[in-house]
Amino acid sequence: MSEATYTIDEWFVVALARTIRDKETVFHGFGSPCAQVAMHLARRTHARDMLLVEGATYAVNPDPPFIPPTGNDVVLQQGAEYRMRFEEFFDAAVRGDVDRMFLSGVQIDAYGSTNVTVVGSIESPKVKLGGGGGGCNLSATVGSLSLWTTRHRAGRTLVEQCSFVTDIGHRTREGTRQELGFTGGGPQWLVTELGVFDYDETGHARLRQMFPDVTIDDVRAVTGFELRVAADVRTVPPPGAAALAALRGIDPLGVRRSEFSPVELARTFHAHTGAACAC
Amino acid sequence: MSEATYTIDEWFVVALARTIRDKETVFHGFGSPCAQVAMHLARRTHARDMLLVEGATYAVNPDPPFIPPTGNDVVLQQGAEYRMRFEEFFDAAVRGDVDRMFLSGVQIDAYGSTNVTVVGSIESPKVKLGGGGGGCNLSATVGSLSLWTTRHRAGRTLVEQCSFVTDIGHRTREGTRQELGFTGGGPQWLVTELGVFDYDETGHARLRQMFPDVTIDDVRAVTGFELRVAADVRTVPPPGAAALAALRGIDPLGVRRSEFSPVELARTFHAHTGAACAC
Amino acid sequence: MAFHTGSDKLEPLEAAAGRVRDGALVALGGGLSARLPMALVRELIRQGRTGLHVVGSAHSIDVDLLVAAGALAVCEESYVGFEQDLGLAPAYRRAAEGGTIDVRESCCATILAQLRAAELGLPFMAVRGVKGSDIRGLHPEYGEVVCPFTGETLVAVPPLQPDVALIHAPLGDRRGNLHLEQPYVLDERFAAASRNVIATVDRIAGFDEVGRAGITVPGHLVIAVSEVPFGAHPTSCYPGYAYDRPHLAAYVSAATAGGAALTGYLDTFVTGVPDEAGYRKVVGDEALARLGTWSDSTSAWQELYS
Amino acid sequence: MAFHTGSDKLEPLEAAAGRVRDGALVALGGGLSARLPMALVRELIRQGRTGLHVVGSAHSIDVDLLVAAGALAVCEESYVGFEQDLGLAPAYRRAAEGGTIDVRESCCATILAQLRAAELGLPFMAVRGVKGSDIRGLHPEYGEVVCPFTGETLVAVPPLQPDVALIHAPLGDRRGNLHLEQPYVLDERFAAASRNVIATVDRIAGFDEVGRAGITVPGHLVIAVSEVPFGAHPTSCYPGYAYDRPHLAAYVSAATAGGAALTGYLDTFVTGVPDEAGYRKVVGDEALARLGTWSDSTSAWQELYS
Repeated sequence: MSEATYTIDEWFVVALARTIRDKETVFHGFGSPCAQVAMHLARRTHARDMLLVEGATYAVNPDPPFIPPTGNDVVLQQGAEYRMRFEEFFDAAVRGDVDRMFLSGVQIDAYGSTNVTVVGSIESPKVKLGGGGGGCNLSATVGSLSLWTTRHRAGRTLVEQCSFVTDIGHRTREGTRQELGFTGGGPQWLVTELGVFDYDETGHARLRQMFPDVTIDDVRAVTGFELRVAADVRTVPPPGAAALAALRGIDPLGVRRSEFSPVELARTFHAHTGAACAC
Repeated sequence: MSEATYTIDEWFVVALARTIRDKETVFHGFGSPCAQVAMHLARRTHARDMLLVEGATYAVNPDPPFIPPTGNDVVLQQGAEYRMRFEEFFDAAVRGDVDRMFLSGVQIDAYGSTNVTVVGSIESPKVKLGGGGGGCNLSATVGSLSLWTTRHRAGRTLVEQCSFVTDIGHRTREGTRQELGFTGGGPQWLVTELGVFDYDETGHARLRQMFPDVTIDDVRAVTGFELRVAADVRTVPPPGAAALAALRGIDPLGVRRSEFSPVELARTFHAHTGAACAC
Repeated sequence: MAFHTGSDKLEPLEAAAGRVRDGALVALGGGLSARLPMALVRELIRQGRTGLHVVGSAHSIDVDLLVAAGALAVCEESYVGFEQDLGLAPAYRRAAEGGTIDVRESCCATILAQLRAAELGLPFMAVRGVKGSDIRGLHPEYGEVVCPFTGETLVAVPPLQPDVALIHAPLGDRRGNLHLEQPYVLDERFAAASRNVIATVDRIAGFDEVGRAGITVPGHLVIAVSEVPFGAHPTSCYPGYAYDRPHLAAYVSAATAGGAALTGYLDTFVTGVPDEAGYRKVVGDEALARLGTWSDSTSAWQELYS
Repeated sequence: MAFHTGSDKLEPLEAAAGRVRDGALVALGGGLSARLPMALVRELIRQGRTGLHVVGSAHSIDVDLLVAAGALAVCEESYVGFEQDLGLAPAYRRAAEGGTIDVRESCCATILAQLRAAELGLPFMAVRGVKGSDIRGLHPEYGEVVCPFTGETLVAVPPLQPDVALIHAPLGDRRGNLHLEQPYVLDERFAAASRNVIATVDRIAGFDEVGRAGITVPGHLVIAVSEVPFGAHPTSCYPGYAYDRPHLAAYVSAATAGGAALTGYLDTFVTGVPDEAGYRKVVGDEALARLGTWSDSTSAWQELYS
C-alpha cells in the first residue's frame, strides 16, 4: 500500500505508539500484536531512547526482522541489548522502574479497569477468557497504562461495569488506587478503533480524538459508560510517511491486523497534503 | 612427613572430616581452612557422594589443585560441577536444603552458641572481631552444625557465657531453638585440638573422645563450662594412611596449619600397626 | 538431604512420568509456544493420570491437552490460550464453562511471590497488587499482612511448593544438569521451589558440553531426566526447532470442534501411539525437519509463520 | 524513568567517584580478596569523602582503608577482616574499639533479605533467623511480623536501598553493561536494589564482546562507568589477575602498626599519588604482571600464595 494511502490498523498502531514518551521503559503483555508493533514503531521514530521490553521474552531493545504470531519466539530477542529474566522484569515493574505498560480487555470500564478473565460469572461463565497474565499486579505499580481495544464498535467492550475485574484502573469497588496503596499512576490513554481517550481528574475516560470516519454519536452509541468529551476534541493526527514506512517494515506479516474485524480492516484513508505529522 | 607419623593439624582435620556423612550437602564459611580441608578430605574418602559447597565461591564439588589462603579465590572453582549464586546458596540453606555447616568461634558456650563479633561489650569492645558473615541466619536453619576450635587449650574459648552471641546453639537467653522457631538441628559435634564433643539431650556439650596426649583433667582445666563426659569416652580414632595421603595432597600449602599455635603444631603422633581406621 | 546428589538420573520417559502421582501439584515449565514439557504431558495422558493441579504463568496446548484428556482437576495458571493468533483454549474454555475443572486463575507476579516464599523458606510473602482485582476472590488461601514499618496492609500469599516441576530443555546430562535458552520463564524458580524436578531434554550430552553451554538448572535439583528428541513439539525448543504453528492450528480447530475431532487428535498423536517415537513418526520427519529451517535465513524463519 | 537509558556512561574515575556524596549509603561490590572496588575507594579518599555508611557482606581492605582515611562513619558489613591468613582488620578494629565508627554488624542473609525488599518493591521482608543472636540488638530498625498463615512471629527487616553501589568488573562497555566472573557475591542484588550503580572496569570493550562474554549487570542500572586497569588491585579480578597477597600483608602490618606506618601507606599508595595511573606506577609493572601468571600453571598460581 502506498504511503499516501493507509488502513485503520496502521493509523491505530501509530496512535498507540504516540502514547509512548522518549526515555520511558515500556512493556507489552503477550498476545498484543498492536501494542507490540506500536512499541517498535515508537522506538524507530519519536522515542529512540526508550527502553523497550518485549512481552514474554523480556528482551531489551531487540530489533526483530519481523513480528511473529506468538509472543515468546526467539526472533523477538534478535539484536537485543540484554535479555531480562522473568523475575528481573517483574521486580522492576513492581518497584516502579517500568514507566508504561500496554493493557487491553474484552471489557473496559469508565475508570480503566479491564476484564480478560471471564464474561459472565466465574461460577458459571458465559465465556472463559484466556486470563490476565501478570496484569493484576503490574496494573498496580507500573507508572502509566496505555489501554487499547479494536472492538469498541461492537458495543460490548466499553462497559458500565466489568463482569470481572482482572486489572485495576483508577478505581474499583474496593476504592481508588490511593486507597488501595498502589504506586502506579493507572490508565493514561485508551486508544480504540474509533478514537483516543484520556482520563479526567476523577479518573473517568474522556474522548480526546476521533478518526475522521467516526462521529461523536457513533462513539456514544457503542460506549457503555457515560461518554465524556473533551472541549477540544479533534481528529486523530494522521500518520507521517516515515511512521508508515517504519511500521510496514516492522510488521511484514501484518500480525497487527489479527486484532481487527474484516469490516474494520476495510477502512482506508488517504493522506491530505500538509496533514499534520506527529511522528 | 611419612604416613606412619602425623601432626595434630592432620589428625584434627581427619576428626573434623568424620563429622560429615555421605550424601550430605555441606558448607563452610570463609576463613575456615581446617573445615575447608576437612570437607575436601571427606569427599575423597568416606563421603564421595556428598555435595560440597565451597564457602565464599559457592562452587559445588570443585577439585581445586590446592587450597589458597583466601576463601574466594577462583582456584576453588576449578573442576566444579556447578557454581551457585550467593543467593542460591543462602536460599537453599534457609529453606533446609543444606545438611551441615562448619562454624567456629572465638568463644563457644556449653550449648554451642558462638561469638565471632566482639570480646567485651559491643559498646566498648576489648577486641572487635571480624564478624559473623551469614551465621546468625544459617545457624538457625542448616540441618546440623559441626563446630570446631583450635584454641581450646588457651582456656578462653569454651566459656560459661559468650560476651556476645553471634551464631545460635541449642539455646540462648531468649530460649531454645524450638521456642525460637528454628528449623535446623543445631550443633551436633564440637572438635577441638584436645578432643571431640557431641551434645546431650539437653543440648549441652559432652566429651566423647580425646587425643592420646590429653587427659580429662587437661580438658576440664581449660573448659569454662561444666565438663560433661560420656561414659564410653575414648581416644580419637587415628587417621588412616589413605586419609593422610589425601589430606596432604589437598592442602600442599598447609593452610590448615594457620589455625594452630606453634606449640600445638609440635604435637606429633606415630601410627600403631593395626590402629583402627575410620576412613 | 533434600538435594539429589546422585550422578545418574537418566531414565526412560515412562519411568520419569510415572513419578507423577494422580492429583499431584504440578508446575509446567516453559510458556505459551515455547519449551512446554509436551512429551511428559503426552506420557501422563497415556498413563491415564487424573486429578492434576497445574500451576504456572502463561500456557497453551499443554494445559488444554491435559484438560481434553480429563487429566486435570485444578488450573492455577495465569493464562491459558493461543494468543491473538489462534485464540482461546478450546478444551480449557469448555471445561471452565461446564464447571468440570476448578479454575483458580492466578497472576504471574503472585505465582512468582509464592514460589519465592517456598524457595526462601518463608511462610508467606507480601505482594503489592492483587487488591481490587477479582482474581483475589478466586484465592481464599490469600491473607493480609500489615507492614511493621509503614503500617500499610498488603495482600499476603502462602508458599507454593509444587510436588514436581516438569521442565523440557534442549540439552542436559545424566546428572540432571540442564541448559536452557532464554526466556527461562519461571523454570529456575520452579526448579528451586518444587520438591522434585522431572526433566526431558532433546539431547543428552556429556557434562563438559553442558557446562560449556551453561547450566541453567543444576542437577542437584533434578530427580529424573529423559532424552526425548522434539520433546517440546509442537512448541519450540531453540536452538533446535521453532514452534509448529500449523500443528497448533490443527489442534485448536479439532479441540474447538470437540467430540470425534478432538478424540481423533488424541488418538492419532497421544493415546493411539505407544510412545514418543510413535508420536514423531505420526508427525513426520519432514514436518519436524522443517522446524529446524528457522536458522537458514530470515525469510525461511518468516515462512514458518506465514 | 528510573532506568538509565543513555548509551554512553563512560567518564573519568574522578567524575564517577565525584557522584558519591559525603554521608552516602554505599554498597561495596565484590568480597574478601576478590573484585573489591579499590580504585573507587582510593579515589573517594583522594577526594576527601567523609561520613560514608557502607553495607555489604564479607569485606577487607576496602573497608579498612576507608576507616584508616577517616572516610567512614557507619559500617554495616557482615565481616571485615583478612581471614585466617592475615587476621583482623587493623584500622577497623581500632576504630571500633575506640568508638570512632558506628559498628552495625549485620548478617549476609539479612542484608540479602533487605536488598530483596528494595528490589521487589516491598516495605519489609521476613527472615528465619536472627532471633536469639545479639546481632539483632545492633539493629533497632528491625521489627517483627506475625505470619498470617502459621501464626509464627518472624523478624522483619526494612528495605535496604543504597544510594550507590560501587562495582568493579573485568569487562564492560560504554553503555554500562558489565561482565563479571563468578562469584558475583551480592553485586547483582546491589545493582538492582541501589539508586545508582557506579562501575569501574579493567577494560572497556565493544558491546558485541561484552554480550558474548555475558552481561551480568545490564547498562540500564548503571549511571557511570570508568576504565581503570587493575582497578580491583590488591584484590583479584579474574581472568586478569589474582589477588596480591604480599601487598595485603604489607598493608595489614602497616595498619597494625598504625601512626607513621599507616600514614606512609596512605601517602605512598593513595593520597600521595594523583590518580590510579600513579598508583599502578608505585605498585610497579612487575608486581602487577606477576599477578597475571596464575594462568601459566598450577605451580605458578600456587607460587603467588606461598
